Amino acid sequence: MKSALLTEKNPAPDTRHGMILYMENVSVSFDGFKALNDLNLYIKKGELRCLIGANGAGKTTLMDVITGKTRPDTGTVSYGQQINLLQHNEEQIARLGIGRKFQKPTVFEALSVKENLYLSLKMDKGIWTSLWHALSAEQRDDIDQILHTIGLLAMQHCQASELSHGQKQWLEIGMLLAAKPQLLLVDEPVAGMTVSEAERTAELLTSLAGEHSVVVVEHDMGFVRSIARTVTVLHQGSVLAEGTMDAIQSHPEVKKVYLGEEGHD
Amino acid sequence: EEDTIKVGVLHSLTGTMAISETTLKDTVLMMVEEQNKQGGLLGKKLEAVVVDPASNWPLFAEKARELIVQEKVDVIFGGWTSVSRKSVLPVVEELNGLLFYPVQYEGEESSKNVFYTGAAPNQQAIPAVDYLMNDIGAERWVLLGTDYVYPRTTNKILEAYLKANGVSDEDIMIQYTPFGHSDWQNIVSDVKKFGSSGKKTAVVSTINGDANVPFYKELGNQGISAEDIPVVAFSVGEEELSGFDTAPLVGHLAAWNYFQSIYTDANNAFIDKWKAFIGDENRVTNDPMEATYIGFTMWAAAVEQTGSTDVNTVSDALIGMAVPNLTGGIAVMNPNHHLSKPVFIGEIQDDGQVEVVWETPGTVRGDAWSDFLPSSKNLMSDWTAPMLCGSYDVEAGTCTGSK
Amino acid sequence: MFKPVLALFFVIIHLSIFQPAYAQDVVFDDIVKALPKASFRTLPATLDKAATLDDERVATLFARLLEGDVYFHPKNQQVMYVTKIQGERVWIDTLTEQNIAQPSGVRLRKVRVNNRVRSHIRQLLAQRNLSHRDVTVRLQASQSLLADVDSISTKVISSRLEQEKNADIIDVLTTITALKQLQNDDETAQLGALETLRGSLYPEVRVALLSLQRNSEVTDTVKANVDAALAGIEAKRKWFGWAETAFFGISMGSVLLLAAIGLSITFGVMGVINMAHGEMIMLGAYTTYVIQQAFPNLIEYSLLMAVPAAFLVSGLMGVLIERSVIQFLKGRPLETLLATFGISLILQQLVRTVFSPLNRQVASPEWMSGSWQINPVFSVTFNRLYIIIFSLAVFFSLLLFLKKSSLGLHVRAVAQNRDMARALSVKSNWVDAATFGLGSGIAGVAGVVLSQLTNVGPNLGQAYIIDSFLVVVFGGVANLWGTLVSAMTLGVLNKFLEPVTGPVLATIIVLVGLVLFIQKRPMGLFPQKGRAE
Amino acid sequence: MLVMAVYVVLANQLFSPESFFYVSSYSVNLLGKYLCYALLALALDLVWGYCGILSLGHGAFFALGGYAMGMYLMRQIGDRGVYGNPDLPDFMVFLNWESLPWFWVGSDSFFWVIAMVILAPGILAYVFGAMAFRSRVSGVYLSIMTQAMTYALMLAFFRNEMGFGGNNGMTDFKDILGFSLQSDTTRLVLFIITVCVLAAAYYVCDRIVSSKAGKVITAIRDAENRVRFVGYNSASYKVFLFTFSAVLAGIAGALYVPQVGIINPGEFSPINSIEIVIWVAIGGRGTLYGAIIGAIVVSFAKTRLTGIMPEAWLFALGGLFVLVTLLLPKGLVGLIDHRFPVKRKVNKQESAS
Amino acid sequence: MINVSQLNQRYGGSQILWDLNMDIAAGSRTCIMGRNGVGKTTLLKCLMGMLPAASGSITINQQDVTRASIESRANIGVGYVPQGRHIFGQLTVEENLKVSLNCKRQTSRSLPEDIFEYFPVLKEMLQRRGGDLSGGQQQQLAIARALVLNPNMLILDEPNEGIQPNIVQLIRDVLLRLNKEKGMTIVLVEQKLPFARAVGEQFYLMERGKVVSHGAMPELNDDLVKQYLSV
Ligand SMILES: Nc1ncnc2c1ncn2[C@@H]1O[C@H](COP(=O)(O)OP(=O)(O)OP(=O)(O)O)[C@@H](O)[C@H]1O
Ligand SMILES: Nc1ncnc2c1ncn2[C@@H]1O[C@H](COP(=O)(O)OP(=O)(O)OP(=O)(O)O)[C@@H](O)[C@H]1O
Ligand SMILES: CC(C)C[C@H](N)C(=O)O
Ligand SMILES: [Mg+2]
Ligand SMILES: [Mg+2]
Repeated sequence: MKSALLTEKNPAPDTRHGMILYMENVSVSFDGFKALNDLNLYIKKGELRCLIGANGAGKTTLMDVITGKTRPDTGTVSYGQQINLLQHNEEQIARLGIGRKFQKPTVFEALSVKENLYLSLKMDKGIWTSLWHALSAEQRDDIDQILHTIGLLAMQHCQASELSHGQKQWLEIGMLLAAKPQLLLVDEPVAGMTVSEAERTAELLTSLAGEHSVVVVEHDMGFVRSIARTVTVLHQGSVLAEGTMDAIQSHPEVKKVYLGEEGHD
Repeated sequence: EEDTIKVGVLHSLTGTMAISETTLKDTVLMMVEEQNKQGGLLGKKLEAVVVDPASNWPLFAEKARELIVQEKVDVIFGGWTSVSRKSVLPVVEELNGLLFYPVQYEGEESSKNVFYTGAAPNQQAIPAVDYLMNDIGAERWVLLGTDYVYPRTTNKILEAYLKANGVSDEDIMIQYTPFGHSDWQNIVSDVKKFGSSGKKTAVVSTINGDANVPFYKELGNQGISAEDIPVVAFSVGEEELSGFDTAPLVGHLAAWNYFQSIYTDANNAFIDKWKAFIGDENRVTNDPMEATYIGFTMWAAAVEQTGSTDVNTVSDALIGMAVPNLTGGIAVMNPNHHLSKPVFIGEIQDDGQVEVVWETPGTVRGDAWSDFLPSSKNLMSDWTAPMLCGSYDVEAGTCTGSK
Repeated sequence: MFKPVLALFFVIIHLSIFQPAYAQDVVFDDIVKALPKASFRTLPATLDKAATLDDERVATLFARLLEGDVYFHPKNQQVMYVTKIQGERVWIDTLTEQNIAQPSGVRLRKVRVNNRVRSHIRQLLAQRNLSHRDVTVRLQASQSLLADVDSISTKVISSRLEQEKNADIIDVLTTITALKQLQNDDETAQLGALETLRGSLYPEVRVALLSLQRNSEVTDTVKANVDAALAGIEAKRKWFGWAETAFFGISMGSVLLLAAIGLSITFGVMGVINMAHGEMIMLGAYTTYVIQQAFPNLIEYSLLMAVPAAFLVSGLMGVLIERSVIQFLKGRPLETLLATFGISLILQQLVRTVFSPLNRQVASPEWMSGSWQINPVFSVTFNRLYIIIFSLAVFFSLLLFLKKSSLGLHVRAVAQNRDMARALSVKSNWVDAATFGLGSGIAGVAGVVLSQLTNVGPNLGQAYIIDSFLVVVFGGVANLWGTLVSAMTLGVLNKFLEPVTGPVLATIIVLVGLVLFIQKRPMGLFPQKGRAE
Repeated sequence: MLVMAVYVVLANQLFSPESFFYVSSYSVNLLGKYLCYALLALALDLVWGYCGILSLGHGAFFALGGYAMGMYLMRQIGDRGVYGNPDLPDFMVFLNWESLPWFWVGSDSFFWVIAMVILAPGILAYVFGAMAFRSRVSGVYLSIMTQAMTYALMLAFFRNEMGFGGNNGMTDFKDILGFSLQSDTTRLVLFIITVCVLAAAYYVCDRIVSSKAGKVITAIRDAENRVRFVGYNSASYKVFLFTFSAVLAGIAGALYVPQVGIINPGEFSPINSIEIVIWVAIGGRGTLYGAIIGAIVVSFAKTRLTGIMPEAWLFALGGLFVLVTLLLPKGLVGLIDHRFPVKRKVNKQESAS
Repeated sequence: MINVSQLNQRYGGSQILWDLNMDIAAGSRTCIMGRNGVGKTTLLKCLMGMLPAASGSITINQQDVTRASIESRANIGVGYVPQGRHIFGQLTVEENLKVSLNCKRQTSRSLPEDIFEYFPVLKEMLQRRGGDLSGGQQQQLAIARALVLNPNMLILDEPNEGIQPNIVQLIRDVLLRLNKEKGMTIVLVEQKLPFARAVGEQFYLMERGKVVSHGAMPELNDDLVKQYLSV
């Protein structure tokens, strides 16, 4: 109780070996169906990694495992070298600095755009602090900055339920920014965005990399190409291929199960 | 408005107790109408003020207050459950109101402002056990009750009484159930086993209200007839029976101070009046109705006699007041605010009526404080001068509690 | 139980009407003359005398006394039977057994009998009926003799035994003989009797053995044998005790199931927090009452008629409620709680106004009464048995209906996403009305059954609403199988706890257990699985 | 606004008895009772309206607070009970209890009672909430479990062995802190205390819901999972809110008992708890003053209707419930907002539970 | 086939669609485009009757359906694939598909075989709960579900959102086939130009709730794209 009500000290991940996330031999099955199958994945600190793979390959499930939503049947997941994520629940993992944008945009519908960001700010999340908390000037600036970035400045007092699908996508990205996580998991950020909006997102994500580590799941190959350095292809719950975009695009198996014609262009 | 005498009626018309209490409301209305036909009281018409406390105990207190303070009624007829009475009690004592309570109850109470016209335990439970013991020859006893004060107290008294009469512990089985208990399979089966020991077994039931129907149905279905194991009930009267399929009940017993089947002119007239008033040939009368009748008649007589509706005056006049029972004989209001009444034991018939099979030779004086409970055996109540005390400790010679 | 006896006496009445008077008439006359003056205490002796007469009219008299049909004229003391034959009231003179005119101008007085007299008469009848030609009457007679073996002589029994073919009766009679033998002081006789009685489940046997066990005069061998016999009996009794409790549990479970099953549709599937569910049950019960009032001669069939009628009444009421209120609350499930609570108040008061606040009397048909005596310590009451069967039947037909008809699929689709379902051409209005009607209708059917178990009054619904919600939620909302399992679990648990803790604590323990259990399974016994979104 | 109205009532109390403005002590008493209900409704609205926890067992906390106060009042009777036993309450005497059971120890101290009023419902709510919210029981499952809880408590308190007076509960209180409960002044003071407590509670609740924690709570109502992924321990927020609300309910119960003069297990009955929900829904869920208005309006309607139309008032009340749901989806405050569009945050997505 | 004239729509206080006009011929393939939040989904919902029109009129197949119910539009033969898919999460794939059977439009009791031909994955997943499917699988299910209704017009709201490239191609092919083989009218909301170009014959561009430009697909030049589709 104490830890929940009062401030919780969150340890930083140990990234001395350059890796921020280790997933080893992870398997997840649902009613006998293997969504993840003995998967191994390592994410470097500051890296921008694209994750592609057929629908149902297990990308979202993988994010579920990292963020504590789904417990794997076997395998280990560790954040930095020392933090075993499997021992933490969703909120603890979030506090450890892993942020996530969901495939289906989920925002707090009854709150205003601004309040959505306010709640997401990186700060002590204990109830005691929350009861007495008032925004500092610095935080105010932060929020304004983010509102500007996501193009919702004009709508900041609107209730989030009034946003269109694409606007919710943006808002969710904004919430991610507000949380200043070390590791960002972004599930299909540009779904439902126009080409140029996608471009802006690409810029945003690239600018985040370096300081943060980013894992992006996307089916829009144009988008992936524009941001990707390393691409990992998932297939039937395990890694099928990993490498640069070009290497992947000419990978015959990947072409067959995923890219289709796109591989040819 | 000023020249009516107001009679408050405080019976639940909705909620769980409406089943029982609505009838009493109608009884009071009938009595009021009757009285008005005869010219009212002291030259004024009576006016009934009906409110609905909705089977909600705090609401009883609120409504009692409303009746006395807002409506300025001169007397209240009301209550069924003891808890409703307990809720109203402080209010009538504070505001010096007058309450007639018409239902049998567990005793252990006597208030200056309340007149108890229902039976005390010694006017129902004890005679019933006497009958079972002496006439039926019961040797083993099952005391079944709903888990609350009335059954608990009654059973405590009975247990003490039975033991005093040489019944051993192992021959007494006590079981309590929640209100509205509807699944009696286990208990009835246990009773059956308890009763198959070769000794004559009887059940004394203080099961309350709605739980009775499923209980008797289960008895019938498990094949326990009144001849094997008779059940005597204190809360099952004609009105309750009118909602039963009486086939499985025939021969089981009820103990009351009144039965509709008792053939007297007064009772016949009362029954006719009631049926006409309510407009239903099939409606029945029951003990609490008689208690209401007696209470009302006594009050009217006291008002008439003293020429006043003042609570103190009327209360004083009520003590010693004698009114003919509907079943013959005379009911007398004792100084302890309880009545002297005859006690009848009857067997239930298949038409829902109860045939008297035994009755006390004379009237029994209602005892506010049971002689069989250690806490109250020294207590007595007397609201006449010089004692003027609801609980007088005879041994210590002091008046405890309410004065 | 004494139905066959009665039937036979009707035959006798008719036969005897034209029969010439017997020579002993004087004696029977005396007995009849004594009746008006008899008290509860003197009556048994008078009847004992009557029993010794070889007069057919005695049997009639006994039967009539049992029924409480014997009256006398207060003035001239004429004793007569007042009874109904084919719905008509008739007056029959006791001596001549001829119909007579209704005595005018007086209120007849009753020859009162009480329980004691009645059981005395039954005992007397049993002795007479031991050689009755109807097997059931004979069996019953012999069984009632068990309770009082002293009232009959060994000779009569053994002569009866020689002629008897029926195995059950033989069993009872040998038991009686053995019980009589036990009373002998002769060791061999006792041992022989014990041999016969070993394993017998008649409570009378157990009582006899127990008293023998306490008897200090018997020999050690006998004592050892008694102990062994008793141990065997106790073991059997225990076993049947468990069986009985299990039956009680299942039967309670099936009542819960029946009460909850309608709710598992309106609440579980449709998501309407239907506080008026109890009142739908109540309407069903009142429908039974109305049917019985409308067809007083068809009580035996009343339930069969009431089931469809109650389904219609409650179902239509459900449709009405859905159309007039609930349909406007789409997407506001919590508001349905408020509205349906209002409706439930209105319905309760409506019933109070229409039918009065008193309980209504609903009769049980003959076939629902009594019990199926499997052995002397284990019997199964018919009403419970039928209810178990019926509730399972309702459950499975509903399951089948929802599976086979498109309604089942449509309801679930509408419940999950109304607009999308409509975009797929589902008539959501119709589906809502039909489903709510179906759920309510089934509640009505439950009401028919409950009318056989409990009060039919304005509060009937209130008594079941909480249990119903508990059952549905415990099982896992929207899962019919869950409702079944949860109802049965709660029933059985309750019944096994009850003997140990008493009913009040049992209920409390079950409730607390439920609260704790939900911590382990936050979505009930059978949760809806899948990705939470 | 409400506080204003109450002040008027108080001032009027000081008017001459025959004056038009005079408010009888009967009405003051009644109003005091309504305000206790209002406080209870406020407590429920906090968890239901703002956090989506539909508690069908808030009556239990109310009753526990009431019982704690009842125990104290019972002890205050001292030897003025019918049996004149200075230590034991009457119901214990006549059930042959030898001495006070352990849980009655300290009940004669007013401060202990204040502590119990807070602790009894608080601890129950904390234990219940901590278990349920940590194992993520939510929605109807939670609602029905709260109902089971109050139902079980009702059965338990009905039992005479529990030592709380069984079905009859506790009545016939004489005085509180030495002041006679029968006197009008004591009543008035109790009323004033109720007003103050309600005002204070309103203020605190308002602070909570408009704080950042309030936003988190609203977010939990609409998307609890998402809240977790942002890093909030939603369970502890819920436990906090639930416990706080239970304590408020307990205080309401404690204020209620001396004003109505009886506490018995009927207060635990599930129907009572449902009624609280009704008040809040009628008034307007998710607005604090709505809950208060709802409680007062419904209770007032009940008082009047049971007097005016004793046989038909259920039709009226039931009809009111139906009509309000159909015509005023936001409850009575919807009506007010409609008439006087005050600047107020609209909560559109209220259907989530 | 679809005629929209002077359509206005508002959510509470804020107006979303302004005097919108649109004409879609039977058997044509139309693509509606525009930035986030311009009102594309709102327009489609109005067409389907899920949102009431404030004023203006909608005619489908010469029937005025402005005030008609959702299901009556389905019965006319409008299939709808909503944005966000709206799969019945607790129903199995098979049940999802079967919802529209036994209704006025589709009285058959069994599923048409061709949907499995278009989307073979579904066949393998018939018994899985709709909510458990991955995004792309759900999208295929949503299209197939609309097809079971046997519509003569298909309205799709961003069907490619979150779909793997080869399935996007599959969907493109399916749509073209449906149009060609069955003469099905296709109305598509799409953000991605290549796909829009491949499927659409004509386009509508929306901005702030109004149609700002429309014409045949080849007329959609870079200027228009820049003006109305980029940020
Ligand atoms: N709770 C669950 N129960 C059963 N099956 C599940 C569950 N969650 C996921 N699956 C299955 O696991 C597989 C992987 O799903 P996942 O959502 O991770 O795919 P994905 O790679 O994110 O696909 P997409 O690109 O379409 O979003 C899918 O086949 C899906 O049906
Ligand atoms: N429920 C609502 N209440 C109020 N405003 C809403 C609501 N839903 C959508 N809006 C507003 O209506 C406008 C149009 O929304 P719509 O969903 O039609 O956009 P869209 O063109 O489909 O965008 P996208 O490409 O992001 O899906 C948006 O600005 C949005 O803010
Ligand atoms: C036995 C009951 C019908 C009445 C009784 N006075 C009670 O305590 O509630
Ligand atoms: Mg995915
Ligand atoms: Mg859209």
